[in-house]
Amino acid sequence: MKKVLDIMQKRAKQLLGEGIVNRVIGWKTGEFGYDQTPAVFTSAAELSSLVYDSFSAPNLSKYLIEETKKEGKALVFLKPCDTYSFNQLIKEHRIDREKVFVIGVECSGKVDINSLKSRGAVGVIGVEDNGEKVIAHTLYGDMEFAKDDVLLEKCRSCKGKQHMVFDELIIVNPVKEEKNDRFIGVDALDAMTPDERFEFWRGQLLKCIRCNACRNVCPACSCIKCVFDNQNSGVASKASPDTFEEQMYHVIRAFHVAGRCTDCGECTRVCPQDIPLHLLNRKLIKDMNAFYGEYQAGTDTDSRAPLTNYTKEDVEPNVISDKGGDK
Amino acid sequence: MQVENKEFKPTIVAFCCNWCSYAGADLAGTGRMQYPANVKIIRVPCSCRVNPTFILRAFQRGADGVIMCGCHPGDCHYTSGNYYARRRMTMLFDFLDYLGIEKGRTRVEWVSAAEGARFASVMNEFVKNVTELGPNKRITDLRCKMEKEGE
Amino acid sequence: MFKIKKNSLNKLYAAIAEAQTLYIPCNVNGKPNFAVWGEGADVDLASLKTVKSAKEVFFPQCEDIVSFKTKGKEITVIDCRKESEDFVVFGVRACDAKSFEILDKVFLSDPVDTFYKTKREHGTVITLACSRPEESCFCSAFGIDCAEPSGDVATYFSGEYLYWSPKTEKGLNLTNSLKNLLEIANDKDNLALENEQKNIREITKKLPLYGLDLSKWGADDLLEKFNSEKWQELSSACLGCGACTFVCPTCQCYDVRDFDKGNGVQRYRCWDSCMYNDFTMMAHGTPRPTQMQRFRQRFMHKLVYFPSNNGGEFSCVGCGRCVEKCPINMNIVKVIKAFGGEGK
Amino acid sequence: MQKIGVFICWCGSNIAATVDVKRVAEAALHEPGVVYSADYQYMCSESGQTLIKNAIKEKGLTGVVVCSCSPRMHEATFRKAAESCGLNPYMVEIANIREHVSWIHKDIEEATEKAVILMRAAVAKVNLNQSLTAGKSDVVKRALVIGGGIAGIQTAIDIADAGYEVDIVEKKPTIGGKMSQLDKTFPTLDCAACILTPKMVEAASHEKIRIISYSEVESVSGFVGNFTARIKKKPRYVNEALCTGCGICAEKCPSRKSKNEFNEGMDTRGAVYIPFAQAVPKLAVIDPTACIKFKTGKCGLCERNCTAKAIDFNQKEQIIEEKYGAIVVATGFNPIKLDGLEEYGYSQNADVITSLELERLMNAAGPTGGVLLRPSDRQHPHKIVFVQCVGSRGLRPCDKPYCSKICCMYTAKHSMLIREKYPDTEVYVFYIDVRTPGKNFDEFYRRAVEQYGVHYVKGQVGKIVNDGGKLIVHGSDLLMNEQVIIDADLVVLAAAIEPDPTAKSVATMLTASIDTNNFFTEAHPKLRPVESPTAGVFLSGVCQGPKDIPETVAQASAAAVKVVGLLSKDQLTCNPCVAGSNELLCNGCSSCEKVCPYGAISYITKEVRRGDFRRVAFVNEAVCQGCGACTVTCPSGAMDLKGFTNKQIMAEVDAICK
Amino acid sequence: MMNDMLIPVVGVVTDIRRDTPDVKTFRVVGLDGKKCFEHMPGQCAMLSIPGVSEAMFSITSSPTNTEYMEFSIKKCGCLTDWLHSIDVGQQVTVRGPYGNGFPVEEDLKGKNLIFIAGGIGLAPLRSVINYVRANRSNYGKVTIVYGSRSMDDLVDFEEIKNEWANEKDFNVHLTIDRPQEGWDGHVGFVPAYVKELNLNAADTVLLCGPPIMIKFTLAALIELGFNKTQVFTTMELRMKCGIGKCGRCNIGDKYVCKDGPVFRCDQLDEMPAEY
Repeated sequence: MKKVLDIMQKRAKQLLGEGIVNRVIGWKTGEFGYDQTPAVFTSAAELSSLVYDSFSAPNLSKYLIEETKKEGKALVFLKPCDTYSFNQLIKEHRIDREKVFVIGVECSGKVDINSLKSRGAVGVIGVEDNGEKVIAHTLYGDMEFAKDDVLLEKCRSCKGKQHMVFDELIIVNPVKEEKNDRFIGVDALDAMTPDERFEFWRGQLLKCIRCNACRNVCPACSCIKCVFDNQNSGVASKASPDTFEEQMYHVIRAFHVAGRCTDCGECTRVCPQDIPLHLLNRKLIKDMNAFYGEYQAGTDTDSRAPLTNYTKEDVEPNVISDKGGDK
Repeated sequence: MQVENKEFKPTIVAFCCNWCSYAGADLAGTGRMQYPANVKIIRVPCSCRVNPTFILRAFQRGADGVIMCGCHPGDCHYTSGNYYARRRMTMLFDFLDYLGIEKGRTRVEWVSAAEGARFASVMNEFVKNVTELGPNKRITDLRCKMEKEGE
Repeated sequence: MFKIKKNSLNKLYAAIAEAQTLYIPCNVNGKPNFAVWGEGADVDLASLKTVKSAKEVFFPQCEDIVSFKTKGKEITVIDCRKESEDFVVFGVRACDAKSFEILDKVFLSDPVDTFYKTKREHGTVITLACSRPEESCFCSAFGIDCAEPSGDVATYFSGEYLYWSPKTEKGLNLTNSLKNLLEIANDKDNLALENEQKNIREITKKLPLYGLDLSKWGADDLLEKFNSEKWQELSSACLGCGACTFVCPTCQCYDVRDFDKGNGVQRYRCWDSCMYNDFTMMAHGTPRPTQMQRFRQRFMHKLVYFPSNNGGEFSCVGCGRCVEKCPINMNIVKVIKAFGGEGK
Repeated sequence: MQKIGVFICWCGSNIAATVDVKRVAEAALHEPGVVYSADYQYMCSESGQTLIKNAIKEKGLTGVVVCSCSPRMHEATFRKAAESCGLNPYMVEIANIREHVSWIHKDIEEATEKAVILMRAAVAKVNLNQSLTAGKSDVVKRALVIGGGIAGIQTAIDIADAGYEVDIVEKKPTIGGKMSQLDKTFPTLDCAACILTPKMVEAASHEKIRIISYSEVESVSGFVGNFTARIKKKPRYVNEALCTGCGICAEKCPSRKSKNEFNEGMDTRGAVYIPFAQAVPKLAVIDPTACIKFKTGKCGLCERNCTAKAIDFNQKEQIIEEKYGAIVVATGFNPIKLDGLEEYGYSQNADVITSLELERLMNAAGPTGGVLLRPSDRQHPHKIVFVQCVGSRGLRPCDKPYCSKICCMYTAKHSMLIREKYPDTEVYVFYIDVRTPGKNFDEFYRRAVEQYGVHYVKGQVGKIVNDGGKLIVHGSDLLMNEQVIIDADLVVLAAAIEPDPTAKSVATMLTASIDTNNFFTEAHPKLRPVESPTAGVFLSGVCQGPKDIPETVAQASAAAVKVVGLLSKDQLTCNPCVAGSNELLCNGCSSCEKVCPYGAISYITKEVRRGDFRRVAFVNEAVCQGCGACTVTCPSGAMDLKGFTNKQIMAEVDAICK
Repeated sequence: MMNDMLIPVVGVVTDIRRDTPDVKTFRVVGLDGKKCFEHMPGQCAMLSIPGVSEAMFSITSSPTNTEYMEFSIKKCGCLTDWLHSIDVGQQVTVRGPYGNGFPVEEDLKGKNLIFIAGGIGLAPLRSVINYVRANRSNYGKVTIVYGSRSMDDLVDFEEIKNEWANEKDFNVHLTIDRPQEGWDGHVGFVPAYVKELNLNAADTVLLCGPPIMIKFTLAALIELGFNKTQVFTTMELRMKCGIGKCGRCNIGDKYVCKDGPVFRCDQLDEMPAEY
């Protein structure tokens, strides 16, 4: 990882120096060794605080909406999963591709600090990742975890190690593709009875505090004004005076991003209440794949998404209401 | 409990496209074909005008069932509207089911302008099914519900 | 000073809950949050911080204010306020306890907010000293001693026991009603507890944010800070979400909204966030159109405006929730430091 | 806030008998925005409309709700009334309390309650209505007629006579359609060719008419007044400009095995042929599936013999793109295939023929030169059985549920002609009912029975068995209540007629609707019988439903009048209920463009706020038809549909659910 | 339970007057026919139609009017659109009074007063002007400079012409932006007019109007030798709760709804430029 960072810094300085780009978008170190902040670097000196390690989870694609409105070209570092979001934003004309220099960086999965904490690592003041193990240095002693156990949800269901779009790649140690079934969670819920599902979701959604972090971090939620903020939309709401508001918010949000969601997993990562929001979006992805053929948003910039498309032979909606199971 | 069920008259919102289903409903009227008064029809130009939000809104405000009717696939006045509607509603219904909402509360039927009798029978059946499901408790806004019951 | 065996705590909760509502941190669907205690509740006093702070007990995220009925041109105002019933909030950490004092300055100053007031009057606060402070904690910067929390009753874990120390009349009344469950602590207990507290204070000094310097902040240099160029860089990654605001124990901004129930209008207030782009939106536009301005507002309010109006007191208690919950790890600590408030 | 007037119609007793109209009127006054309500016996009547108009003027109404019959019935009426006194017509909404309430509910309490709710929903909507002004679009002064049968020809001639350009697109090499195959026409018995061919020639020679034969419409885009059609012209392999129609090629063609379509396959033609003597355009056409040159590369006899040098084996398919203001569908009909109707043994017995085949057998230009000879042995038949309603009025899947309308009359014609020409022939007609409603029709039929002694047997045929050249017809005589067995020489089946198979694809192309039998649907079955519900698309002839020739011609002329009425306008008023994008909200993400069936949405870069240039959606209001597909696909809610806005529909939902 | 400032009372609109094409003045009394509450000149009240919205408006009538309160409201948003469509007899909800008001009993007493208003900016000043008229002996000379886009946009034109202009020691100067038929008065923008009028730099100024007009008028006044401490202005901004708690209307550490809306112009300099 250290080597990758060295190359990243070197290359960024070079591109800045040559005037090919006038700023760099990357991750910046924080207070505790795991709290990185996306940042814009404009000079070689500033780049010394650029960081790339097991905690560089934030997807930088969405920042490019604003960045490409500015003068000059920006260098951005994108992990494989981030490139899907990038493509999708290009497709929706939200990013000016000409103004971005994309460097794809290798990724072997990012570590979830909350996972460390929930496994007892209280008072973390530093973390080491040797590829297999993650060692947390805490105020109350060191703790060691298998890396696979403490990966972010989005990394446990990684879409692949290939970058969908890039101008350059920085790959020191090619990461092995590992097969995983990202629909296991959805399947498990599908297998439940409606009553169980209802209990599950009510429990989860009741936690929602409507902080809008999921929406604001979501690269698909790039609306200039969200319907929930628009007093004229008829659905504007801010908090949850009733459980219905949560259902409404999350259902509508899932629908608005349906066919556009690349399953980047940022929503689940940022939720302060750990609501498994990816299970909502992934359900729609699973359904679209099943009903209308495999589709992965963000693999390209010109395909037609399932909900803006049709065939004459599509399944009827009543397959749902008529399908087995009670109610 | 049983007495309560007998009394229960569900609120049903029906979205009907102007060209086929609304005309089909008119034909049901012309033919004096009875169906329960619980069904209230909202006219939309095409089934593709029906935003999933409208359906959620109906449930929020206390609807117990929502049915959407449009032209038969292939017969859309606007060529393709009902094909899009079909995909949207399939996704919505499965999603609501995924959240544990009773799937019997939502339905799509294609009713042509000539199918007055079918319109009536579809409505009869839908109302019957929703009545059996009982009041909508899972996807409704308690504030509206309390207001209704308070009367 | 009283004490009760840890394994008898359920009896204590039950006894409190018998007479009044008991709010206590529980594990609810995987996350610690204050919840109403009931038989079988998964009480979680081990987690240091609930996701939402204890403020929601006094200042709920949503609260009905008044309702209206309209008929033709007529309007009827229905005051749906009720005197709060007595309740207890247990397990409040020192930082959250301090936040109540800050909220009091807002809501109990003239004109009094009656919704808040009635809950404050009827609520008994039982605090809990921290045993294992975490890296995000910086309450000491605000003079808070996490080993010695305020409240109507302060409690402390040590060894097999929870120690119980009533601090106010309200606290004494509650203690009296629980007499049969509480033992009186002896000198040995007191010594053990003092040692425990000493330990905790030692740990506090090792915290990475210990010694966070706030001397550069306060009512002075308002315009200089306001006009600083640093805000732009600090806010550049801010998503404009309200995670920090909604987990914050001292944020108290609210919105007033009307909900049309069909046959009447319910006016309610709900938490709002100055980080939201529609926060100050009016018919004519907004005076804070950029995220930088909104970001600046939040921190200027906590660290400058509030002290300016409240005798130098900051509107932050160093609980560190925002430090943990910010999706992009930008937080008040980084802001404080950026303006010269270096740590140790 | 609006000032709304609510008007409740009794519709005589249609509504008032089941809905307590007074109570609805009373309840209306409690709704927000309602300042006036009234009930009246017939709101649609002159005095009812006056009531509304006066209220608009006197109460200063800004919105009107009429609780009455379906908006499909009188919405236009009430909107016009409102407009006449200065209120924007789109401030009027209808609550349908007849078709959706009084006619389907019996309980007064229940019906009244529902009527109140529907009124409330309409009021809620009107509260959010906004005045809408229709845009204008230019009219292309040219019409397209799809189908060149008598219907298409008549429509085209009438339109052209009014001074507008018309294109007839005919899929066959010649125009003329089914009528050109007929021998004589009922009830006057004049020869079909004699009355049709002058029309065909008139069409061909009309300076305003262009006949695009041997072609099919491939796609249609656009909208009323401004359609664009792509017409695929199949290769004839004969240069139209050079061919003189002399017919030498057809004579010389060595391939002789192709079935002659014009004679219903009862004789053969060459691979290069002219469909029939009076074909228009009179041009040869090469059938590449039969042509030896195409199959083997050798031959070319025709090419060598053509003095005009018109043969062109390299001709390619051609696409003609043309703009039209109006389109007339005249795709006509076909007799149904009889393979499924096994009891008649049509496919097994050469001497079981259809009526259309009989027409050819009796026609002087037919395979037998006009002498009635049965196909199997070319002998004169002495006993002929006609069977009616073959495939019509049936309930089986292979049957059509409707009456084909023309069979009773042409069978009377056939039997009469046969008896006239061959008095030694016995003619039996099996029928279910004889339907003769038409001028001189019943007289005609009675002549067949009384004057010509045709045996009409009320009953059906159960089975036809070939017994050594004789066709044993097993039937029943319902009047005598007995089984009838007739040993016939020839059996003629009055096959049901069905719309041409192209009807379905044409309907899809035009977004016009068809019914379950594939007949085109009228905009209104009684009041707008020659218009399709799709603006600018008109119906002519049997494509709309079974018709005889006079009816077809009448409808053809009626359709022409509608077209002329349309083309006489320089501009059309567009539907104002179109989509519109709120630039302040639009992300320019292109979702809406993808689902628009009309290509009405494009993107422009615009300075939305000062210094803020953005890509935003732009709706061409003349092209938008107002379906609303875009509104749902728009995540930011920027796209909305005028007249059916998100807020309006949600207000209706709220009103219904509260 | 004690009253809560968030809970409004019902008022009835008893009169609606159209002042300009987009300004109407509404007269509001309580259900008992009396004023809903007492106020000071320059204070505001929250008006609301439940289900539509609630917003802050300055009270344009003078506290000395014992019968009713008046609000001059410009049509500019959801609630104001609604208010402009109502008829007499419509009930609204009212709560207040909010804000500090003009210091009529302190700083303004005994002074010569100059009122400078642009457009709808006259609304809050009208309350003070009529208060001064009612307590005429407490104040010195009064100069009123009022400008609008056009003749039709002059709010309370009849009252100005018929009452204020005839008041003793009242000087009324009206101006409109562009020449107009039927207007024989001054034409030009307010800041320029202020300079032309050569106002006495010893007097106290009450200034209200659109931000751009305030900015230039203030500059003009300073040019004439006025000190910012002599100029009071009012800003009705983004108020929601009206009681300094909801956190919306602060400019720096000042809350418009509590510390304002009336500020002395020198105070504004100490506040961040975020309004």
